[in-house]
Amino acid sequence: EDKLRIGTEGAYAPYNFMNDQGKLAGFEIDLGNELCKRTQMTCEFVVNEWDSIIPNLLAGNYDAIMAGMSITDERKKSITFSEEYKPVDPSLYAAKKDTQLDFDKLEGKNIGVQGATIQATFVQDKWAAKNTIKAYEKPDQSLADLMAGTVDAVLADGEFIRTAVEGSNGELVVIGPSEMIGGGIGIGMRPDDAKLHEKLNAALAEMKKDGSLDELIKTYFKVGPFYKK
Amino acid sequence: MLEMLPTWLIDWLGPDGMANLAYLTNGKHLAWYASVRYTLIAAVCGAGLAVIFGLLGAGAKLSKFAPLRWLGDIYTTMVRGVPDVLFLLFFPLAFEQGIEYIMAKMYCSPDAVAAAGGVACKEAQWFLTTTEYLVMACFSLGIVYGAFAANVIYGALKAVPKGQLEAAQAFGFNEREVFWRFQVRQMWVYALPGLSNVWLLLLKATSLLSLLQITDIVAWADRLGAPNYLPMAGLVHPDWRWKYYLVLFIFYILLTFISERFFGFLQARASRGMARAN
Amino acid sequence: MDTLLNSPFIADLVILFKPALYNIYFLVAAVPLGFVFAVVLALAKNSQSKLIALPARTYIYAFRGSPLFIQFFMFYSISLALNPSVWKPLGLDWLMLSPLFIGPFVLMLNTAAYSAEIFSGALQSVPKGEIEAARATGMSKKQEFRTAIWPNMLRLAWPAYSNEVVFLFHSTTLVYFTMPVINQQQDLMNKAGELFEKDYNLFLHFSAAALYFLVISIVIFYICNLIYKRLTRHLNVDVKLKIKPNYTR
Amino acid sequence: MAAVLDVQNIHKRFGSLEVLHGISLQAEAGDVISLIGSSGSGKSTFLRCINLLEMPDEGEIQLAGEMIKLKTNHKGRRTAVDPKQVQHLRSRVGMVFQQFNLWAHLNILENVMEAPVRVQGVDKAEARELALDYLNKVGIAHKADTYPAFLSGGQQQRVAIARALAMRPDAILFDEPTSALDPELVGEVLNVMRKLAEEGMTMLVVTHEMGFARDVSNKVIFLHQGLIEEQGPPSEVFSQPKSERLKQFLSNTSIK
Amino acid sequence: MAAVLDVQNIHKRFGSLEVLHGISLQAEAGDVISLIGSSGSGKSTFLRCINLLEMPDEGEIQLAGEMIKLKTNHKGRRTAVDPKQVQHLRSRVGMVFQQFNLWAHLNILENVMEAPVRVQGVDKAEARELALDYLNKVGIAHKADTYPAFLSGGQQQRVAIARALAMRPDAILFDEPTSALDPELVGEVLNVMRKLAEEGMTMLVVTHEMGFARDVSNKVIFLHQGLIEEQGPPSEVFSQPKSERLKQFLSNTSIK
Ligand SMILES: Nc1ncnc2c1ncn2[C@@H]1O[C@H](COP(=O)(O)OP(=O)(O)OP(=O)(O)O)[C@@H](O)[C@H]1O
Ligand SMILES: Nc1ncnc2c1ncn2[C@@H]1O[C@H](COP(=O)(O)OP(=O)(O)OP(=O)(O)O)[C@@H](O)[C@H]1O
Ligand SMILES: [Mg+2]
Ligand SMILES: [Mg+2]
Repeated sequence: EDKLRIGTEGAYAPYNFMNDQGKLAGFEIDLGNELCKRTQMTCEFVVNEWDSIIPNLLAGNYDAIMAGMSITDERKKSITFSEEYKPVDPSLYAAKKDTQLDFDKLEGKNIGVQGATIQATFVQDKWAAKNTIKAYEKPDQSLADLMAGTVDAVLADGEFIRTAVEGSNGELVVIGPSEMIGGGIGIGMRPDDAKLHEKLNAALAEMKKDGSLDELIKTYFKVGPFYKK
Repeated sequence: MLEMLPTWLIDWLGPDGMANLAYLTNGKHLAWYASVRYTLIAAVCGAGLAVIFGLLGAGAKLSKFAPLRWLGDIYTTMVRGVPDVLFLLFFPLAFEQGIEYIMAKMYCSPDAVAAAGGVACKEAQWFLTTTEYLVMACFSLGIVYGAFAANVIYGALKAVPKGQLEAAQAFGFNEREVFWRFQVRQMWVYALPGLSNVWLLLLKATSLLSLLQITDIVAWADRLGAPNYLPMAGLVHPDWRWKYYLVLFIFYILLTFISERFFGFLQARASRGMARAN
Repeated sequence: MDTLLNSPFIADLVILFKPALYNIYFLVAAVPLGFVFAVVLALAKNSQSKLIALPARTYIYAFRGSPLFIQFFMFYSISLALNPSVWKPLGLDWLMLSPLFIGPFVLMLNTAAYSAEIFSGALQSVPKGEIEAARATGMSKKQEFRTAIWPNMLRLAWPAYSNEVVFLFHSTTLVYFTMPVINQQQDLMNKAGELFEKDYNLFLHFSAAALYFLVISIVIFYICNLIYKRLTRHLNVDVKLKIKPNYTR
Repeated sequence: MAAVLDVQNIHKRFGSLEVLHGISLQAEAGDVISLIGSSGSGKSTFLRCINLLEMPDEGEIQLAGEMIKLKTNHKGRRTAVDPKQVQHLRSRVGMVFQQFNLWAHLNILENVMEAPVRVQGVDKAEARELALDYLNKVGIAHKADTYPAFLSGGQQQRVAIARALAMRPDAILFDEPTSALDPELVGEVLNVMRKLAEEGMTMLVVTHEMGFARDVSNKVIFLHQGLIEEQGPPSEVFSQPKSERLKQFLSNTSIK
Repeated sequence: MAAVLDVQNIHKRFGSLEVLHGISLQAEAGDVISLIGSSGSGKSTFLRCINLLEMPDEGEIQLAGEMIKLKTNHKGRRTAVDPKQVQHLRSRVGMVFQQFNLWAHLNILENVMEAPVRVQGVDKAEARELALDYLNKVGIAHKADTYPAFLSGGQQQRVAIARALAMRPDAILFDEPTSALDPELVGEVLNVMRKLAEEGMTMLVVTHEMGFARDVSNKVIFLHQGLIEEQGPPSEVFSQPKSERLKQFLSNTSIK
């Protein structure tokens, strides 16, 4: 009966992406639909640019964000998060095969990242002093530039990187350390939306308990991590 | 769906051709082709509004009432010093904020506003879909290019020979009739070349729709061309964006070409009888 | 005074100062080469030989007939596609994919087309008598150009060209709508957008950016007007440039 | 007999330049009055004051016994008390311009129908018939569908006369109706005017065609520097000019 | 004595219109030849063919014994075998135009210096001195710093003559040098030309000034429809014209 509008990006496989039918698909789409079913709401996904995904939530163009968004203190200043629906997964670097990068003393390299993400903040702090940081509007663009060789490495969410490496036919490899950043991925909501907050948390807890969330994670992420061992 | 094609065509295309055809007609591509409507709607509605704003602006510039004249001058001058892109982004946002501000005044208690962190409370929030964004894009284009059009129309109104208007006056037409039935009617011939330029300008500005949250041809081209590494998400391919942008590049050149033809035709129509006989 | 300095508007102006330099850089980097290329294109367009005129015409039509926004996207993605096979082996990748290069480069290609149209119009209105007088004294084509064509063409084209430069400056806003932001390199629109996304104060940030554009536009125009005064000092009339929107991207 | 048109003491200034210094004129029904004078003497201005295309700074205008009410507004400008009355006056007085001023976007027939239909509210079909009648009268009905730009100057001027006639005016003002015409086209327009005069139309004609002034009009007025220097029947004015200025003016002008 | 300029059998067509049907002319050093004829007879075209501003379709041009080599290109157009030779010819033959055609952005002095410096490679200081000499000769040295737009037509034409002289040409061609001038300015230019003639400059003058043609030139050529209809010393041509056409032409022209 109630309507739930969910903002997403549609360019962050396997979390959310456009399939060949031109439809939104991915882990978060399935999860969102399941949550709606359990809370007796009708779901509607709204595609929005990453840049303005939080402003548009606050402006009321949708009620929730499910876009692979990590829970951070910085973001908590403007929005609230549900309980996480995907455990912390370390961020990974991808590079082209045969790339030699010494992550102990990285210097003069180009590092690509999507703008306004936790990875962007992290890379800025850790590498900006001696390296060049390129911030992209869309995660796809960072991969395109990586393949074309304009950046030496891209830092992004672990699963996003694994998917790309797997699909790249050996062109890309995972490289360097895993970076433990962020606090898992949660649903972003407006701070005043306490009722929705409660409902979604309850549904999430239920899904964690009955293992259906792990099922979904397995479908899209294979290697986990999972909530039940 | 492709099975419905005649067999000779299937044979002629061969398996590779059929695969390409299948790729080019998948849902994502069809959505891309369909998104051309946003571009065309924005261009046509924007142009219509631009002409209306242009007439209003030119009217204001011609007004006997000084403040109105200043308003007209400011309006027509604004696009000369500040980029059109800035206005194109500004107006929809301002419009949305304006409406929400008014609605917040009407529906929100001060507590609710405070709770929402200074922005409008839930009741006042305005849900924008592509339709609303498109309407606002039309208005933005209309306002910005209306300023250009106002300059053109102002010049054209002044280019109408005074004798034509005096003759109308001398026959007892009142001021309003003289303006609308003679000055405005004859203005078009002088305005068309300039308006044609404004139209081409506006047409090219429709490429900016994606900046206004509209999934237009540019946004789709970017998505289609972006590299994909997930078989679940469809054909796995590297970065193909330049091909899609090349298509857009040609698309706009064709639109320009057609527009020029069309305006040539209009000009010939409008100046029928008004051309010099020799 | 203190409150004025602390006002958010002034704070914005301070923040936006560096980004404004990027817009200015894009303009300054694009204009000189664009000017030279435009003159070449204009001469080619007016050439007797079809073989030379046709490519020039096509180029001008294509660049004037399509949006600059698309041109940016297209050239960036083409350059990207060429990187593995061309730029990288040549060791040019740091240059060919930098917005600081591609930005002015595409702007240059674009302004060349628009300016060429202006110059070619001016070329056609160069007083024929002056050209014949040069020819009649035995000047070669090159000398004829120098003595009779160039000065006249420049003077005739200048008012429209000045407008073109102002509108080119406005077009620099599109660079970072289409290309990645490297380190802290941001232009006015990009920075204003970022500021807006922090506090949604549209009027504050956008008008601060608009003020920069306005002031710089006026300065550009002032400089163009000084040049125009000089270009027309031999005329028996007093002239002044007028900002008027012309056929732009 | 009451005057169709009674104009008293018209003064007109453009800025500091006083162009008309007080001119009066009465025209009775059927009068054909020629206004002559050298260039800049104020002939056009006077004519334009009569149907208020220029607002006279002083003076009174009365048409068919109806006085046009003028007032001075707060800026010191002369304006009409009632714009409707001015429009009505104008619809009662036809005007033919030197530059024809046919409406370029309307064809010949539409040019003639426009004012009767829109201003006088004549029924369209009726206006059409009327228009064709008048076009016939000036000998140009066969061009009814043509746009003005495709006609010669003489043809255009004849249409302009038909346009004025179609309003069935009390009087028609002509401002040098033939001076924009090539010499070989002047005759056709003068002939039409001559015919009108014979039919009893009240006409005020500014002209440089002394032959026409002498043969057709029953009164000639010689303007000089914004004043009437001399007036009378053409026989007197042309054969026994009294003032030096008129003598000089006539000596510079060949009467064909 | 060899001719400075020897032009043989010049033909010129514009599209299908044949403007010159074969014109020949020899000028010896010191000759002053006037070309007269009605408008459209081809005078300007002939003059422009001599220094190849128009390419003749047939015919030969020889300057100081040097033959200009022309060929027909694959498109059937006449062009120079060696563009350098054409430029050299032009630098040896001065030209003065009806519309002066001074370079508007250069001041008077620069106008006169430009060609010697750029074409003949004369040293700048030397060219300057020379230019001032010639400006003096045409009586306009005091305006050396002025731009052409600030001079009267007569002054501009005198500068144009100085500009031609500064190349120290073998001959100067004049194309109606006074017809764009107000009548009161014609004299000053003709006087300069008269002086040049007296000093022995070889001149070819297209002119409508019959007085000048009669008094100053030693030969007059009458062109009619692209052909030389009559030629000879001015005394003969003007007092005993043989052809009907010349008689008619002269009767329409007042000799001052
Ligand atoms: N709108 C105007 N503003 C200022 N001065 C004007 C205006 N109209 C006319 N004049 C001046 O008024 C004087 C009379 O002009 P008017 O046109 O009435 O002369 P005219 O007798 O019709 O001459 P013509 O035979 O040349 O038509 C002239 O000196 C003219 O310059
Ligand atoms: N570039 C051209 N193209 C076509 N026709 C031309 C061209 N130049 C001249 N003509 C034609 O050639 C004929 C001769 O022209 P020319 O200018 O030589 O006459 P002219 O004797 O100098 O006359 P005028 O005394 O009027 O200057 C004219 O009929 C003219 O129309
Ligand atoms: Mg007049
Ligand atoms: Mg000539």
